[in-house]
Amino acid sequence: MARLNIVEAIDQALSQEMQLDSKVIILGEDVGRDGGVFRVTDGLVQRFGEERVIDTPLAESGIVGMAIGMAIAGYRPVAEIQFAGFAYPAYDQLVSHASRMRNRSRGEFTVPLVVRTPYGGGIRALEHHSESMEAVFAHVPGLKVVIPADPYEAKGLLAAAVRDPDPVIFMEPARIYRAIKMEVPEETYTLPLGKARVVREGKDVTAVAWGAHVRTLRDAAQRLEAEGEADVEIIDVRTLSPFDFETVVASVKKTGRAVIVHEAPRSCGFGAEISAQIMERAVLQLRSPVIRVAGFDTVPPLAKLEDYYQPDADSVVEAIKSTLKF
Amino acid sequence: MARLNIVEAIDQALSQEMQLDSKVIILGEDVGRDGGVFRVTDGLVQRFGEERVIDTPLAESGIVGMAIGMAIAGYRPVAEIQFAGFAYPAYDQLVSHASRMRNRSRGEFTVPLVVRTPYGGGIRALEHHSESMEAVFAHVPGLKVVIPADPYEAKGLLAAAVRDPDPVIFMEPARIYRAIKMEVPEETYTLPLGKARVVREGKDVTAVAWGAHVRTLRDAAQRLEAEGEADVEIIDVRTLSPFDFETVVASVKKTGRAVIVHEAPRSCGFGAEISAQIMERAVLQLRSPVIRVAGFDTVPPLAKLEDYYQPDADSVVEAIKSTLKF
Amino acid sequence: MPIRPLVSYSIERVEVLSPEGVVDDSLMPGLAPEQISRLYEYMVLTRQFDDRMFKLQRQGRLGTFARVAGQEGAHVGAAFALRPDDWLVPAFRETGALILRGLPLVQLLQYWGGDERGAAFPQELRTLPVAIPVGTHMLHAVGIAWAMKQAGEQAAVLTSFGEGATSEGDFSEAMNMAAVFKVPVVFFCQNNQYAISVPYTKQTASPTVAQKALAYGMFGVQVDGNDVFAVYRVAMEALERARTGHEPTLIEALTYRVMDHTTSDDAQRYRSEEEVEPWRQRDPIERLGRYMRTKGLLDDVGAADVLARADQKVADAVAAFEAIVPPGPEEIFNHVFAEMTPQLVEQQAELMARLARRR
Amino acid sequence: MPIRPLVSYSIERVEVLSPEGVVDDSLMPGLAPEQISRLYEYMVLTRQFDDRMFKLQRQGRLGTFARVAGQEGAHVGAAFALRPDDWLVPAFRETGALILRGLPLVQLLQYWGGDERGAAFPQELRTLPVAIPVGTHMLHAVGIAWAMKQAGEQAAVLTSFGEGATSEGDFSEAMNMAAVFKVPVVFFCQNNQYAISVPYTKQTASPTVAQKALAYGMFGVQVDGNDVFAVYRVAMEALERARTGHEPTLIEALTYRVMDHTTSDDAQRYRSEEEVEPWRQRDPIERLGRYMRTKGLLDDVGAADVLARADQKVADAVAAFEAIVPPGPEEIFNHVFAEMTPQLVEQQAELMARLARRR
Ligand SMILES: Cc1ncc(C[n+]2csc(CCOP(=O)(O)OP(=O)(O)O)c2C)c(N)n1
Ligand SMILES: Cc1ncc(C[n+]2csc(CCOP(=O)(O)OP(=O)(O)O)c2C)c(N)n1
Ligand SMILES: [Mg+2]
Ligand SMILES: [Mg+2]
Repeated sequence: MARLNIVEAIDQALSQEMQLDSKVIILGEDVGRDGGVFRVTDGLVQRFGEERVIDTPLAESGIVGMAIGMAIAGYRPVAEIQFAGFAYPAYDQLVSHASRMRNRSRGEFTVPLVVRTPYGGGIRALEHHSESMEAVFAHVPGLKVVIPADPYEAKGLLAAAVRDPDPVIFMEPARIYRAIKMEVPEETYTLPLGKARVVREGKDVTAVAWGAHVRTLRDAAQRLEAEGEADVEIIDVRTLSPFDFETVVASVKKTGRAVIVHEAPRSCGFGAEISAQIMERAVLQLRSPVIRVAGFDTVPPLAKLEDYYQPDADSVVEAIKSTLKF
Repeated sequence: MARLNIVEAIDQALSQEMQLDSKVIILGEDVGRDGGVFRVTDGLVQRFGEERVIDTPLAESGIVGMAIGMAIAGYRPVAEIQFAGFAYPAYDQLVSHASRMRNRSRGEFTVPLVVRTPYGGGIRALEHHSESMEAVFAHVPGLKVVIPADPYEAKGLLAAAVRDPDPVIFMEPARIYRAIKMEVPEETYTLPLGKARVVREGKDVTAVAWGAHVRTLRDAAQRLEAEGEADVEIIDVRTLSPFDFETVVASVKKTGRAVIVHEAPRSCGFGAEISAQIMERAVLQLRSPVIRVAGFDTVPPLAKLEDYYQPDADSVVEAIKSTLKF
Repeated sequence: MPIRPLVSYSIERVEVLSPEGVVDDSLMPGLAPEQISRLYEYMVLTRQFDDRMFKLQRQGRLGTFARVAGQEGAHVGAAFALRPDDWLVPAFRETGALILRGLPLVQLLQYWGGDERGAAFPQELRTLPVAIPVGTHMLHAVGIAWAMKQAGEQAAVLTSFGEGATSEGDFSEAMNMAAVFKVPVVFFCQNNQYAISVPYTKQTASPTVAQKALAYGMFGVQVDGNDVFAVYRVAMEALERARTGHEPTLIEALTYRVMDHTTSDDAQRYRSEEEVEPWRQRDPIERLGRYMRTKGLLDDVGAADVLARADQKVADAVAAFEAIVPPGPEEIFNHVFAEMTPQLVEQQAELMARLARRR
Repeated sequence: MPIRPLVSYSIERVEVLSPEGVVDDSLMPGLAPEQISRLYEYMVLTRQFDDRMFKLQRQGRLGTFARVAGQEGAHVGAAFALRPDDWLVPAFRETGALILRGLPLVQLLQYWGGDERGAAFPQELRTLPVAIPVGTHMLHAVGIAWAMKQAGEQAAVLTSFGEGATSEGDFSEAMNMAAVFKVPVVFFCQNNQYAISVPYTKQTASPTVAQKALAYGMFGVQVDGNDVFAVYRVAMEALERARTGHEPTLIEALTYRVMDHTTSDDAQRYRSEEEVEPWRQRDPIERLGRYMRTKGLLDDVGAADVLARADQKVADAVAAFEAIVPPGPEEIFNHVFAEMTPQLVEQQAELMARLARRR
């Protein structure tokens, strides 16, 4: 076991999956010699050659559309979109084709495709580099949406995504790409898609997040524990679609309280879906209303104002306290 | 006053707005000589000429992108996307530019653009012609999303959209384009964006919908009234973004029950947002959990199976009864 | 030094069979008489099927569909150049090509009748289902071609589309990627001069579709789309260049949509009968028939026989179509993913229970 | 009849000023000595500003940005041909053009420093803010050009972008629409031969960017992008054709990105110093300087003076930049819509209250 960050864990997962299955190939802008702008594909072109690690022209719809064809013809493409903010041109290919080729053809043609993309703010980036639009993928029938929260998850979930027979949007929290290092097994392993993870057990309140904000929850939980204010159960959603409502609902039934955290705009974000599910499945067990701590219904601000936009441990602590005082 | 259907009401609104403001122009595929595939722009090119009613090449991103430029330069383009299922190629222009030019430039440049598009199923159409993806627009900061439910609303809301200083996605329920005829004032009028409408007052349960499913609610309400089962308050959302939570919440506080109906896939649909808002603002007044009657998390089926997919009065009646029995 | 030419191009047009039915022997592709008869039979079958589909649609037994009558020379000619291990990635106006690929007529009826099982084109036919969103599917062809090259297969992909599709950004991205990656794909444009109501001149200011290839460093050529021999020849050559040299090609088959856009359209709203009429005279089936008659490959009896056999096939398909048991509602959920998610399981159970209650 | 040419094209390349500083008089655009000096001054100012921005970035006082050093001949030359009532619709590597349009240096610093107020380009400059999503903004230029034509203005739009942008579908849609609608727009491509790490040959198989115009029935031309006179000449002619004849043009200014892609990039990962070095020799500012010296428009003293004045302007801008009071958090909500929605009012109040509690 080595201590890896998320970038390294994904790089390793890709390398191992390519090693295991010659049908796995990588394509995207700057994924080759450059190793990707975040270095996630570092070393892969050297190891597997330009035939399997393909620098593409600058065309996101083209990348995904071509990858759909590769997948139909038996390959397992892992397409990189350089930032989630540049995935919109590929939205049509994802919604109109990747997600429905199986259904359209009643299983004759399938699209085992992974689209990897860094997402989220907190990296002091230019406009369009801080997008967090997981909800617009999670709403699409036929797409899976997976978001790891740490290097161990990143490796295991990506391996599972690559082996999955259906299209998976794999969103990588750019903000913590290098911020968390942890022991990651050298050998390959998969983590099941569609299963949330209880990161920390607690009895007072259920806190739900994904990606970078699982860490925000940890910070908040530690603080609340230290202050003796609350024992927080943390759930890392891992897979937004299919969403593991069972794990979340079971927790909420136990704690009677829930706080959902995401940095996407509040309105119609994935937090709404979780809240609605709790409403439908556990409202009688609630001791206070489910609260969303979310990004504002604004464009993510540029660097100077960015910190005000992101949910942080402070706002989560406040929200949790308010549910306890309700 | 004449009795108009939705198609005629929109045609009239467009004609009047063009008459009032020479900066209003129309562009899209087949909007000219053909009058649009649904005849919504019938007669406009004859009246206003090819300079103001523009048949474009087949390119949705191009239509919206070009319209953004027109709007920046002082025009008020009303772009038609032939079916909502073909709006995805334009999603990038809408999200990356239309919705944020004002914010980006701190108000120096603005995009008073309307994108009209028929949406929804029930018309026995080909694949991609039954899409109901309002939620993926409602999640985007800086876009307004408006959906009329009858001819009167269609005319008044469209006029308001055309005069609005910001981009509006105006989604027209294709299923009821010609199904409802009603008296529509000849003179121009606007209905406020951002305001829901109480279509029918009732004391037992709040039923919320938009577009074609306001009619579904009426049918259900009538049946429940006839059966003496329930007095249903119906709310027609009209504007999904900005969402008029006040009207909905006030109603739920009164009735203690809510059923939300939409035909978009259930997961992460706009119903989730409404449910979450009720959770946040009125949970204490609830007598039973908020229920969503929605499309399945599947691709809308083709004609043979389509009827099973759409929420109908039967399923709404069942849902309402279940909230009453809770 | 100052102003100097960097690159020069010209775009050619290929014609083999004149409207009167006379071929240019120097260009005539090598087709055995038996092959020519088969071509003719497929074109007639396509025409008769199209006609019958139209009637079924008018009777409410099929949904909206796009007629192909008058364009058989283009898409049947091109598909005739395909081998079984080539792929076809079609749009929605290639009925004849789908028939040639071996797709049962009944399945086409099923599809246009609103039953997804009709789009379950058997994998081994290497023919993707109809693509409704205009311009989007050519990228899939590029990806499939990439895969074939990577796998070392000596085969190619033909992807067909209308001239309207060339205005979509995805067309450009597909062309560019095909040329950059040198994949064995042939872009086959049926330029029928209309995209619903929008005529060619409003679609693009380019005098030809063929020259759009130049933007990508690709080879482009125009062919008379009502001349099945020219189309076949050009497609065959392009496919061969693709299979052996991994050279993509853009073919423009210039034809005309003599029919309404689809069964939902009324072309009289936007074009005159005078414009259409001359194109009716250029009917590709009649043109081929004329040639075959001069060559002794067809006579009145033979023509009637071809027609009768086509009609019989169509009648059989319609009978089979009418016997199909409609899909069950549980089907809605079964093909979203390889395995149903808990949500889908739940929703399926909910629907089935609701239906049971109503019964 | 058979195979006959339909259309023929050739693409030309324009050069006016040789690397040694000698002009072809027959092609030299009409520029008064004073104009040439201004051109030079703007190019030097751009260079010095770019350099200083780089240092500020390295000190953490600016965020990621794209350097333009070495490309001043291209985008400054083109922008010099614009009139005040023309529009500029830029990408992100046109610092010199923005300066020429009258944008205060301090505002550029503010923008790249992560403050939206920096992108509040005053309306009257008719210059849109930087467009980060590659290839998307040319459509806006087409729409603006349409509006100008419709309004009867005798003015044009110049939109600039890199060669990488030509691979995006939106580029193709913009080109096509511009040509179909005959709007006064000039597409100006700075082909610096790299899109981050992707070299030109992996971006497109087309030998030139200029010939991409042929796909749209548009006029295309290549120009030496390090030759400011040639660029100016070609841009001026294209703009004039646009203003008077509503004829769009695609200009390819062939240059080279001698710098890293942005301050986040390390070009050594993907290209060698040997490849870069010859291009450093083709520096557009030095080339212009050579010409000016032979014509007596510049000497050592003058050159030093230009440099000093540029540095002073840059220093003043930096000082002004450092004095800017950061935007307040309430600003996040103020520009989403003309009027704040109830949601935004609520969220703004929530944030301000939270900040007040923490204080
Ligand atoms: C992306 C998209 N936009 C719009 C439509 C609606 N539509 C269907 S066919 C068509 C015209 C297609 O023209 P062309 O590509 O020339 O093909 P043809 O119908 O002439 O065969 C349009 C606009 C669509 N199916 N997809
Ligand atoms: C749609 C989109 N995809 C990807 C990116 C990331 N990106 C920024 S600049 C760039 C390369 C641009 O190359 P080119 O158009 O040649 O312009 P240059 O940087 O060379 O000036 C890329 C891939 C982006 N900004 N937008
Ligand atoms: Mg056509
Ligand atoms: Mg470049």
